[in-house]
Amino acid sequence: MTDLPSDIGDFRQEVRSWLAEHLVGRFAALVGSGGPGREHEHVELRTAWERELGTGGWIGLGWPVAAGGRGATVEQQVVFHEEYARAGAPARIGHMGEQLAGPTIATFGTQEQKDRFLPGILAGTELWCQGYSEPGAGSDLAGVRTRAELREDGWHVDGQKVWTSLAHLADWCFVIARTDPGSSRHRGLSYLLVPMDQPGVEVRPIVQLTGTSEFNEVFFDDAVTAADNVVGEPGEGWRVAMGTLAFERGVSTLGQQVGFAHELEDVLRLAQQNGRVEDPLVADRLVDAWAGLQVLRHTALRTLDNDAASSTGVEASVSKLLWAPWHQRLGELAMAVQGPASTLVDGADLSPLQNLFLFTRSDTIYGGSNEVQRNIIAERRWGLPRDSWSRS
Amino acid sequence: MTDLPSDIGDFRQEVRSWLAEHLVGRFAALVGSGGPGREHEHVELRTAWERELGTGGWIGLGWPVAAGGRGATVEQQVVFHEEYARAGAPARIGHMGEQLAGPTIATFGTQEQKDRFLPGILAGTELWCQGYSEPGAGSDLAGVRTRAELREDGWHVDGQKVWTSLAHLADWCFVIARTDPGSSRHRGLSYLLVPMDQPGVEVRPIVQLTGTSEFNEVFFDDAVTAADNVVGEPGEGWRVAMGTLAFERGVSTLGQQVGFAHELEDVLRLAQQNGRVEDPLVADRLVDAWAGLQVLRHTALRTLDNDAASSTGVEASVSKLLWAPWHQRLGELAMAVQGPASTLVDGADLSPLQNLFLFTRSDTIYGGSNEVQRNIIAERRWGLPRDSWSRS
Amino acid sequence: MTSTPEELRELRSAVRGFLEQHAPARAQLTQDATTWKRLTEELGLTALPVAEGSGGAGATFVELAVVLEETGRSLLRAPYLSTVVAALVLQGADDLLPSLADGSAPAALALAGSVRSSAGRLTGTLEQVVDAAEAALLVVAADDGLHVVPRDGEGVTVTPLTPLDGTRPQARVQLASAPARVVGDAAAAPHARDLLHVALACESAGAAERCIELAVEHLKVREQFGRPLGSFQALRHRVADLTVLLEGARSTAWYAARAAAGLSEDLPVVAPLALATCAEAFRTIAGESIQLHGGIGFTWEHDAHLYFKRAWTTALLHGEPRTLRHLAATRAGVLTGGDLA
Amino acid sequence: MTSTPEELRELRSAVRGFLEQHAPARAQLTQDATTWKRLTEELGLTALPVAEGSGGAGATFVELAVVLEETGRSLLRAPYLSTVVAALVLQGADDLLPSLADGSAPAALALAGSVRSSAGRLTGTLEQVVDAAEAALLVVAADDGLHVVPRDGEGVTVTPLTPLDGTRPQARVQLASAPARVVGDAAAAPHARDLLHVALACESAGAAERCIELAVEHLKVREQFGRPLGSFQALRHRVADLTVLLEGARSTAWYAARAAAGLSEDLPVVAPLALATCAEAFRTIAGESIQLHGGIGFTWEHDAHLYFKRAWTTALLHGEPRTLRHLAATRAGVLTGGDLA
Repeated sequence: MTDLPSDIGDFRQEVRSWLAEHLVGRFAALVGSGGPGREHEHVELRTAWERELGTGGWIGLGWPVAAGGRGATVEQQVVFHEEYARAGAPARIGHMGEQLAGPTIATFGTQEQKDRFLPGILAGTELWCQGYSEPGAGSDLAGVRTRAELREDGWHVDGQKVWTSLAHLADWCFVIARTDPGSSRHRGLSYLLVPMDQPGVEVRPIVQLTGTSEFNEVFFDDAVTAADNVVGEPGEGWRVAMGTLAFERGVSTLGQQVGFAHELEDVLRLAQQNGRVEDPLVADRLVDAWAGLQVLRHTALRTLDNDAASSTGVEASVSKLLWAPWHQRLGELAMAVQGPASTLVDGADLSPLQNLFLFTRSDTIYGGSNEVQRNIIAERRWGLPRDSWSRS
Repeated sequence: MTDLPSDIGDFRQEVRSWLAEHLVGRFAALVGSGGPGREHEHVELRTAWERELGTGGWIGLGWPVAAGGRGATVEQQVVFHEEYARAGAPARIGHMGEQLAGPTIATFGTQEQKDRFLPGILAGTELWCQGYSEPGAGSDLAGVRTRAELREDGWHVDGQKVWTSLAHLADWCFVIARTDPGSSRHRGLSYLLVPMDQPGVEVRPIVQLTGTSEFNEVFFDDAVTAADNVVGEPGEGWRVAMGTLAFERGVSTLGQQVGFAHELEDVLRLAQQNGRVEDPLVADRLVDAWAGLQVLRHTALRTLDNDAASSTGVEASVSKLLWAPWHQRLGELAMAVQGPASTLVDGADLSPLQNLFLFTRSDTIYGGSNEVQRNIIAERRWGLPRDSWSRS
Repeated sequence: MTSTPEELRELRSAVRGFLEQHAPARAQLTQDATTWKRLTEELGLTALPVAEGSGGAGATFVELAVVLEETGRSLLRAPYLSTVVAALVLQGADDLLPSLADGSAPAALALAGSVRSSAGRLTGTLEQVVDAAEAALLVVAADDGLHVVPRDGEGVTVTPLTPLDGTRPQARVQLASAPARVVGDAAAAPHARDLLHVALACESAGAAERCIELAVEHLKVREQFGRPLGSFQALRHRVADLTVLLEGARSTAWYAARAAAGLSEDLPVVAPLALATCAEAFRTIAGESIQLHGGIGFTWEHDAHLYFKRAWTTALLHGEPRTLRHLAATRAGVLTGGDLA
Repeated sequence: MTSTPEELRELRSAVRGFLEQHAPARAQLTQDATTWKRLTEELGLTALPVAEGSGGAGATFVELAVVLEETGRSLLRAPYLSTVVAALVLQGADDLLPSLADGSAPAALALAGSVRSSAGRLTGTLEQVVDAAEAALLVVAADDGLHVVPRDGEGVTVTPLTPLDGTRPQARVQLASAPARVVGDAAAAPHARDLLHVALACESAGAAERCIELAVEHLKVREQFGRPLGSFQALRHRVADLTVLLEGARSTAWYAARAAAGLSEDLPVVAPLALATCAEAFRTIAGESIQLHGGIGFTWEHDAHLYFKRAWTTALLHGEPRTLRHLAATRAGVLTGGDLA
């Protein structure tokens, strides 16, 4: 892995020591847990671990100091993710707050909103979920039909969101809702912060092809949130949401790659154990998987690097189209390495590799499907004629 | 290969004997010659071989007896192509006449046209080329701009065709031209038979990325053909042309696969000779190539078989999308098997494998590009909403 | 029996009509004894490959291929494929055929495992045998040839397992000096495997076609960005590519079925080739079908995952496509010989 | 020298402007001495990697990467890549550097072949050496390390060959007891190869991007079925997929260039990985670019084939992508070790 200049050696040592001291005791059970398709693992303990990270000052590492973060350099963030990975620390349960809600509030929010929400995120005590996708809208964010109306006691929200991960754990949801009834497409939307613990919010798990439920439907039936809980001006939700999506890249990608590397290690170890690595065609696929992971990593580092050639503005879409199919192929490879036994379920639960295999079918669909990402790249990078999808 | 019931054993023996007796002497030089990217090889001798085939009664094998053919069964045609392949007989130079012009005239033509044109095709003495594609139209047949006007002395043709293979050898060209000046798309087109040997026709070779010229541009500058030389009614050219395209499948595909099998054999032989076959990853690609050829063959046989489940009407498009990318990959594999030396040209000409590699880039473009074939399949097989390409 | 194209169409239509009504894919996560009874007794489908003299219809693999495409299409949970392949394998054992023909004694094919034969008794374990718990007869490949063992016989232990593909039961079969009847020599086992592979190829082709149909239905109905999804060219072209994959694969199944029916002599080559091609096409198509469905394709309630799991199970349980393709090529002498044409 | 992003942009812009005007891809089928002269003397590009004390600019591989992307973009026919990699390899040989820096003594890299070294003399044949006929110095990998041999020296025979890629000369180099000067030990040869691979990776990334640009320009202008081709979603999505391939590849080149500049210590792993990734992306993109151009892309007069031939030559001449990827994985201990993260 990267050997960066020695001036951040101290920081690396600091991360390493902290993890060595804290990922022990009851938290030792978390090593290697969580991640896509496995979000149901050790949920309570991972919630506690989030608070532990908060106490240690590791949440919001890259946030500006003014926002309560540590203002760490990109190199330091990279080091943190590397060491976090080396230690086998679990997949984060607070990333929706740290990576999306927090930066959005810090960028577009009022001082009161910052004071109210950022500390909970940084402490790991308040968890967030994302209210974007809808049953009829899918990848078409501008097609949301969830409505919100400002009355005397605050915003009243009605509608349905779908594919909302971790909604059953979240304290808050950032919701895109239509606040101008006569508006269409991406005009007249607002970005609202809605508390989850109220009668007007119902979370129903979606049973996925894995038989488990990572994702949820969230029903807002006259849910209420204070009038102040709109980020940006009412009607400016599209701009704020696009800003949020822009945060969804870069360093967080390196965090995601932690999980990928662990999964690949599991597949490699299995292939070594059962001898399939001796089959040149299997070895070739394993090498491809490893090489693909390096491509993901180098791409993330390049995106983070200021010296890199001018940004093309489609880094997030490129990253998604690199990692989602890669991850799906890794799942397929895991099955091939395991062989015929992979078609059996041992006990009540799917094995981690089976989970990987099945769950990764969603990677290319959620968070902007492959197709939507391709539209974005063709249009923004190359100026190829717009499709109606993005017509306003 | 197929071992069909013994009742056609006599026929197999007949083909085998004829080839053994005739593919000798001066024709022995033709063994393994011709085919895509190599149409410039032994042109004169292959023209003579076409006449030899005609004399032997092998042209129009599957044509109805009424049209002058032998009315052979599909099984017999298959046997002919198999034996033709086994003998290493050269790629045909008369296939535009036998497979396209002939059947079209036999189906849509007048008795006078049949009497005039079919014998020359069957004897191998008159060669044909196809005047469909145009510089501005490409795969969009309905967009042709070549015009023809009926005057007292016949049709006067003006316009430009492109990607016309064997035009410099052909005696006749079947041309799609717009005969109703006010018409658009596929209305107002006519299917004309135009003699090539006249001042109004100029054939200019297109220099391809191979450095050679298989294809031509054909310029019609007040070219003239007799008023009778229109197939079907004037203005019905689209229907006739579509009928012609429908012939472009089936048994002729098996003839094409003859050449493919020879090429694959060359690649396999090279891999055995230089030891690359010992590399499991190369062996895997060789096996894939062989398997792909079997898929092509089984698909062709199934299309020909009357017992096969109901036709889907897109067999020709499916076949094109199977063979063109397969052939392209074979060219790439040929380079990999040859290794670094494949990047050098030995002598004045490209090697057959280099030719294969470079020439197959056109396979996915000409004769209806991959993209056009996909449109056809989506629309005709599945009724997915029409694209503007096929709107009339 | 040589069916006309019209007869084959009628057979297909009858089987499809029955399965659509009584055994849709959705219902295949649970066993249904009634369906098996009607399938065998009313429609007589298990009798198809059995000789007329033994209570069968004397059909060939050409007819069987049509039925198997349809059972694949509905992901039928029943020991149908196992039983009809067993009937072909046991053509010499006249006394066993009537109960295979009338469906009263379904069979399972235990062809992959290490089983020793000694003095008429078999010993060994077969880890993952499809339909074993549902069968009355086990066709077992041992070191000296093919045997038949009654599922409830002495020394036979059948332990049901939990398959990822809930529409296709698997069980572990342990044989401890189990009395067995010889039904074929050493050459019979690979032949049985070839027939099984052709049957699975036909089934996979039928199932794969259904996956595309489901996706196309979705694309026509579902709107996004104000237009039906099917009007987006990128999705239409994907469907076209899947169609090409399907038709190529189906051609290999078609050809292999004809070889299994004795219409050509290259069964040992084309059987593994057909399964390799069809299983690979099926799993690609089933995966793409989920993608074309979007989020709904990822839910338990939608059928897409049933096809996906069947596809991957087929491709992993009976030899990976790549392995089968190499087997076919080896049998054809591709890498060692010279002549292809 | 550590350049700021702004300085790197200016460097790129200057090189691109020069090459677009004086050395467009179209013109690269013939040698042009003037271009080399201006490239080296006016722009000082060969001086970039040479230390300031030896007449150079003391730049790192980070700056070089920018220039190589641009020379790749225009398929520059000149011994530029060979010469600057040689300059890095020969960092210890101070007396040789000034003539490398000013372009008066271009170099060629003869790193793949079987050459024996004995008493200061080299014997052996290097079959396909890029730029050998155009070079003044040959950097030769022999069994005991790296050597420098004057191209016109005793015992050296250089025979120009006809390359498929007419923009990149190749020659056979035969050494018959040719006097040579040692410039590195046994470890120097693989290091030189790593640097060459990084340079080729950067070049390929630049060329691949140009292929997409050409295709996009065509798609915007060319109409079919009454609309610009670029309005067809299937084609737009293809362009997007190629872009993803390009950006992933370019990231590996970017990272490898930084490793070559000493910013990380994993050059032996990332150098072959970067070339594997970039060469593979380049040849895929160059092939698809022909397809996106339609018939015109298949003609000699269009540039598309020049890129296609360069791409395949790169991928075949310096180790196939698959081979290089395995080399990288072996060096990283992927299949034998445990820890990746």
